[in-house]
Amino acid sequence: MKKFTKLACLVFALVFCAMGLISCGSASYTANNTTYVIGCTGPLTGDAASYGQSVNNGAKLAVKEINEKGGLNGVLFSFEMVDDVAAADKAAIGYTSLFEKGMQISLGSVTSGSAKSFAEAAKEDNVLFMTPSASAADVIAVGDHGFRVCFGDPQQGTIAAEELTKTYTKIGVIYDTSDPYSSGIYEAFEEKMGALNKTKDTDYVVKTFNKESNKDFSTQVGDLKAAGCDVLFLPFYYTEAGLVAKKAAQENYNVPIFGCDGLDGIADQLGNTVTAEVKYITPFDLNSEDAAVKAFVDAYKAEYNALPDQFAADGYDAVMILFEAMKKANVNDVTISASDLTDLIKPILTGGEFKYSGVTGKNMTWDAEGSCNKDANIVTLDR
Amino acid sequence: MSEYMLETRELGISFGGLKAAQDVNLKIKKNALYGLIGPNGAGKTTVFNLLTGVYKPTTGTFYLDGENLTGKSAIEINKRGIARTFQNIRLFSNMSVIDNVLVGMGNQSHCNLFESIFRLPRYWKTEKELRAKARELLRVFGLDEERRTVASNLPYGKQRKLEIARALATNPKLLLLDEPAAGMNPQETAELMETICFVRDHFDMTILLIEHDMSLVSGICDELTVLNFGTTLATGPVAEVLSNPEVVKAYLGD
Amino acid sequence: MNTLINGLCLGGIYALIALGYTMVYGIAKMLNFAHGDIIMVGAYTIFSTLALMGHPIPAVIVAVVVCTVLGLLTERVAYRPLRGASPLAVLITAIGVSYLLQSIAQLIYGSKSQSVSMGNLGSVTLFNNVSVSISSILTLGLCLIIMVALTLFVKKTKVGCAMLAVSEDRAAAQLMGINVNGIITLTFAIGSALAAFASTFYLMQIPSVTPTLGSMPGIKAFTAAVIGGIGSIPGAMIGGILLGVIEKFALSVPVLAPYTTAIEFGLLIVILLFRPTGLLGKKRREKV
Amino acid sequence: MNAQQKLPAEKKKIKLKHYINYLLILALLIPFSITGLAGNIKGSTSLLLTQIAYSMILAVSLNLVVGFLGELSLGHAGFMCVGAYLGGYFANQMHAVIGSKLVVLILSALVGGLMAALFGLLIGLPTLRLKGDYLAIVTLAFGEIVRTVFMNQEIFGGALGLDTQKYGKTLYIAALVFAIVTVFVAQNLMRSKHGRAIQAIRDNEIAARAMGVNITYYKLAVFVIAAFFAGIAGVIYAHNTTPVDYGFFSFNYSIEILVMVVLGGMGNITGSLLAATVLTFINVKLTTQLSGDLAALKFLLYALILILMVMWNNAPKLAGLRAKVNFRNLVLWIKQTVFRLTHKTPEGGEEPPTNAAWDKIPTKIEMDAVLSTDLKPDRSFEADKPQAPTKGDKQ
Repeated sequence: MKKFTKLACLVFALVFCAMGLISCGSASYTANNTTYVIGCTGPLTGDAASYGQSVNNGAKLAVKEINEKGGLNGVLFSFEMVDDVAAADKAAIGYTSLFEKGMQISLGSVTSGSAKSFAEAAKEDNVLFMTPSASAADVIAVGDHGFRVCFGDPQQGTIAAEELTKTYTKIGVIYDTSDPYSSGIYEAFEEKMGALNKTKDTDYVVKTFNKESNKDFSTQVGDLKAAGCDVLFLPFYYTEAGLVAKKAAQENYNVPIFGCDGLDGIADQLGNTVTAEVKYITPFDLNSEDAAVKAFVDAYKAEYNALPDQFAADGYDAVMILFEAMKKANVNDVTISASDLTDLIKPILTGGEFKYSGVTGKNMTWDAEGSCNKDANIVTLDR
Repeated sequence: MSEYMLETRELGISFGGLKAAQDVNLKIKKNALYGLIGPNGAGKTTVFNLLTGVYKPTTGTFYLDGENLTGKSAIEINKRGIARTFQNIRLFSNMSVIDNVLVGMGNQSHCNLFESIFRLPRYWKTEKELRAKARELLRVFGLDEERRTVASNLPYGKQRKLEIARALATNPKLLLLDEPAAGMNPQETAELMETICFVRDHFDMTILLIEHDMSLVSGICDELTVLNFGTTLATGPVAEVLSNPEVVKAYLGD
Repeated sequence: MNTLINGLCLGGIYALIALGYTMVYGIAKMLNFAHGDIIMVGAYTIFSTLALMGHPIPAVIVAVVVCTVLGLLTERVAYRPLRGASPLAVLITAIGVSYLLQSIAQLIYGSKSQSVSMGNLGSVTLFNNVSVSISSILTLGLCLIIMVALTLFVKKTKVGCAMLAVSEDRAAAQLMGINVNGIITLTFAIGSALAAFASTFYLMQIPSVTPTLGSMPGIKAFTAAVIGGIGSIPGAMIGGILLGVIEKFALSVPVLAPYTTAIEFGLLIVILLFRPTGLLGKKRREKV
Repeated sequence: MNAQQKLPAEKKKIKLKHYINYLLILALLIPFSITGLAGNIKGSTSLLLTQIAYSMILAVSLNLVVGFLGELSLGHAGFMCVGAYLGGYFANQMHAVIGSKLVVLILSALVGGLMAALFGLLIGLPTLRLKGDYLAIVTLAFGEIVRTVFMNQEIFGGALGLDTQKYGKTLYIAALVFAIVTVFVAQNLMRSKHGRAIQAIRDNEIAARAMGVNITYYKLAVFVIAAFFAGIAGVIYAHNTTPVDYGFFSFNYSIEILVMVVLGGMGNITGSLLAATVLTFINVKLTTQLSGDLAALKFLLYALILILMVMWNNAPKLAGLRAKVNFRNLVLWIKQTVFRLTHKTPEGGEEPPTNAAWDKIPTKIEMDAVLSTDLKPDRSFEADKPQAPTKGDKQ
C-alpha cells in the first residue's frame, strides 16, 4: 500500500511538473497562424443559447463571404466561438483559451455580464473587441479596446421614453430584474420619464419578473390591463416578449407592443393568436428593401434555413466592420499579434473617417469610447 | 452519597393516553447486577430511555448515586455516569473498532476544536492518553487485535462486546444493557454472562440489564424487577420473583 | 382576485409536477432531478405532433405515451442498475440524465425557443366582472381530478396498496411477495405520465418550449412537494397551489416582485421550521 | 489487576496517508508556482488552476457536511455567493487603503469566510434539526434566496454583478495555498476527538447522543466551518472573475460540487481533491475545445461521463467486476508482470490478484479514491431492522 501510494504520488508529481513546463506562456501565440483568427465567446448552451447561436451563425456567414471573395490580401479568416453559458467566469476562460489559440481580434462576448468579463480579460493583452450585442454601458467602459455594433442600453431607454410619450398616455412597462440588458434600459427609461415630467403609476406602470423563475406573465399582463395601459413596453429579449404578447392576446388585451432591439426575432414567437401591433427600436429590419439587407437575409436563409434576427445581423456586421477596418489599415501580416493589430485598427475606427454601412445601419461611426453612432429606426413588425 | 447507585421514584411516562411506564420504583445497590424483565411491550426499554434522557419522564424522579438527574439532557446524564447499550446494536458501523471506543471517551478529553485543528500540545497529550486507555479497554474485551477493523465487519458476538466496551468507555457508574443476549446461541450467551460478571468485578460497575433469556437472568442477576403493561409486577431477589405466581401468569398466560 | 386565479392556475401546474416528484420519492426514495426535463420532453413532443397533426388532443396523447416510455426507459437504464446503492449515487445519475435530455433536445430542436399554440379557448366572465380564461379553469379542474384519481388509486386498488407497502418498507414488501421492481417501474410510469399532463398545462400557460424549460419548474415543484410533506399526494397538491399563489401575489406587489424567488423559498424554510416534515408529512419517530 | 502489563505500542512511523493530501496539492503548486513566479505561465493554465483550487476548497468543505456529518446540503454555492459578494465588496473598499493585493486578498478571504460562516450559523441554527432531505431542500432554498437578494442590491451592482479587481495571473498560488489550509483544517478536525464525534453522528445519531456527543453543537460546527471555507472559495472567485455574477451561484453549481464529493467518495478528502481536479479539468476542456456548433455536445459528454462514473462506482451488479478491475489490481498486475519479466522463473502457486487482502485494511484514505465510493449505506433497506450481522456468525 505504502509503496504503491508513493508511486502514484510520484507519477502525479511528474505529470504536473511536465505540465508545468509545457504551460509556459509564449510571447506570441499568433506566430503559427495561417488565417486571421477572430474569436468570440457567447452562450451556446443554457437559457440564453439561442442568442449566442445567432451571433455564431451571423459571424460565420460573414467569414464565409469574406473568404469566398479571397480574404484580405489573399489571407483567409477564421472564426471561433467558445461557449460561456452567459457566465462571467466562463467568458474569461473562453477568452484565454481563444487568445492562446491565436486569436488576433475579437467580437468580445454576446451578453453584457460575460462581455464585461471578456473585456477585463482582454484589456491586459490589448485585444480589440467589437461586441455585436453586449449593450450595457459598462462593457466598453472597461478600456479603450472595446467597441460595439449595437445601441447602448441608455440610448434605447431614452429613445423609447421619447417615442412612447409622443403617442400614448399610459405606458405599461415590464422588465427583467435579473438581466442587465433589461434593467439597464429600464433605468434609462425611468430617468428620461422623470425628465419628461412623467410620474410612475399615473403615466407609466411598472411590473417586473425574473426570467429564471417566472415565465408565466398572467399577473403582470392582467395588472397592466386592469391599470388601463394603452401600450406595453417590453425592454427584453424576444423569447420572453413572445410569451407576454401571447398572454396579452389570450386576455384579449390587444394594445400595441413596443420593445428594443432584443425584440427582433419575435416574429416566429407569436403564434397565430397575437394580433397586436409590434414595434421595436432596431437598426436591422428583416423586411427592408435595402439591397445589402436583402442579400444578407437571403444568404442566411440559404445557409441555415432560418430567418436571421438582430443577433445574427449584429454578428455579421461586427465581423464585416473588423474586416473593413483591417482592409483600410492594410494589414498584410497573418502572424500579426493581437496587440499590434489593435493599435493599428483602433485609430481607424475612432478616426472619424471610417464609416461602415452594413445590415444594421448606414454610415456607422464610432466615438472614442467605442459606442456606435447610427440611426435608430423604429420598425413595425410586418405579418 | 447514597446507599443505592440508582433509585427511581414513581418514574413514569405517557404518550398521549398511553402509559408506557408508570410508577417504576427501582432501588439498585452499588455493584449490583440487577435484572429488568417482562413480556414484550412491558415498557422495559422505555425505562431505559427515561433513564438515559431519550424521553423526559412525565412523572416521578430518579437519582444516580443520590444525585437527581430527572429531566436532564442525554448528554448531561451521560456525563453524570449512565451509559447504555441498545437492543438493536447501534455501533458506528463505518468507523473502526477503536474509533467507536474513542467516541465514547470523548467526554474525558477537554481538547477544544481549536486545539484539535492546530494540533496544539494538549491534543497530542490527550490523544495519546485516550488511545492507550481505549486499547486497554479493547484488550479486556479481546478486541485489541481487531481495533482497526470497521465495526460492521465484526462478527455479531464481538459487535455486542464492542457495544459494551464503548458504553464503558464513557466512564459510567451505571451500565444499562438492553437485551445483550438477543440473537445469541447458548454458547455465546454463556460467554456473555462471563463477560458481564467480569465487567462488574473488573470495573466495579453497577449493571442494570433487560433480558428475555431466563438462563442468563437467573444465572447472574442478584435482584429482579418484573414489568408488565408499564407497571411493576414484582420486585426482589431472583429466586423469589421467579417463583411469584403473578409473574408466572404474566409470562405463561392463564 | 385575478392574481388569485392566476396563482391557482400556476399552482395547479406546480402541483402536477410535484405529484410526480412526491410519488417517485415516496416509493423509490430518490430525488428525481430529471423529472423537470421529462416535462420538457413532453412539451417538445406536443410541439412536434402539433406541427404534424394540428390538433392538441392527439398531441397530448402522444406526449403521454412518449413521456411514459421515456420514464420507463430512464428508470430501466439509469436508475435500476443502482438499486441498493447509495441514494446520493442515484441522485447524481438523475442529474446526469437531466443534462443528457437537455443537450439532446438542444441538438434536435436547437436552442431557440419554439412557439406552441394550444389554441385560445377564450374566457368566461364570472361574478364581479372577473374574467377567467377557460384554459385556467381546465388546468385547475384537471389537476384536481388527477389528484383525486391518484389518491383513490393509491388508497383503493391492490396495486396502490402495494405501492404504499413498498414506500413503507421495501424489504418487508418484497418478503410479502410484492414485485418491488415492478412497483417502482409503475411509479415512474405514472410520474412521467403526470409530467406529460403537466407539460400540456404548462404550454397552455406559457406557450413556448426551450431545452431548459423543465429545470426551474422542476425545482419549484420539488419545493412544493416538500412544503406539502414529501410522499403525501394531497400535500403535493396543497404545496403546489400555495407556492403558485404566493408567487403570483409577490409578483403583483412592486416592492416584493424582484424578491419573488426569495419569498417562495423563504416560505419553504418558514414552513419547515414550524412543521419539520411539511404540512401533511407524517412524523416518523425513530425507535430507540 | 494484570491490566498494567504493557501493550505493544503503536508503531511510530510517518504514515504517507496522513500527508498524501498535501502532497497532491503541492504537486500542483510547486511546478506551477516556479513557472508562475517567473512570470511565464499561460493565462488559461492560471485560470484552470485557480478554478481547480476553489473547486477543491468547495469539495473538501462540502465533504465535511455530506461525507463526514452525513447531512445532504444542496446550497453550498449559496455560501460561496455570500463570500464572493461580501468579500469582493470588502476587497473593493480595501484596495483604496491597502496597496498590496495579497494583503487585500487575505483580509477579504477572512471577511468573506466569516460572513459566510455567519450565514451558515444563522441558517443552521434553526434548521439543523430537520432530517435528511428536508435539510437538503432548505439548503437549496437558502442558496437561491441568497443570490436573489444579492442580485437586487444596487450597491452590489444589480443584475450586471459586482465589479471587482482581478488579482492577476498568480492568484492560483494563493488559491492553492488556501486549498492546503482547507485540507489542513478538514483533515486535522476529522482525525481528532471532534471528527470522531462527527462521524459517529453520521453513523448513528441515537447512539452518538447516548455516548454523550453534543449533536447540535457538532452539526452546527461542521456547517459553520464548511460555510467558512465556501466563503473563502467565493472570495477567490471574486478575485478571479469580474463581474461577480449572481447566475454562477445557482443550484446547478451546488450540485456540481456535490458531484465532486460523491464521485470522490464520501468522507474521503483525497477523493474530493482528485475529483475536483479531474471534473474541473474535464469541464474546462470540454467548454474550450468544443466551440461553435459543437458546444451542445458538451453537456451530452459530461452527462455520459457522470452517469458512467457513478454506475461503475456504485452499481451493485458491477461489484464483482469492480473487484477484479481496479487501480490496485492494475498496479498489482503491473508488478507481477514486471516480476515475471525480470525473474523469468515461473512461479507455480502464484495467487491470482484478488481484492480480498486489501479489503481487510480499513484505510479511509485510499489512492483509488475516485474509483471507490464508500457511501453511507442505503438506510431505506434497513429502516428499523437490527444491524445485519455478518453472515454466518449468528447461528
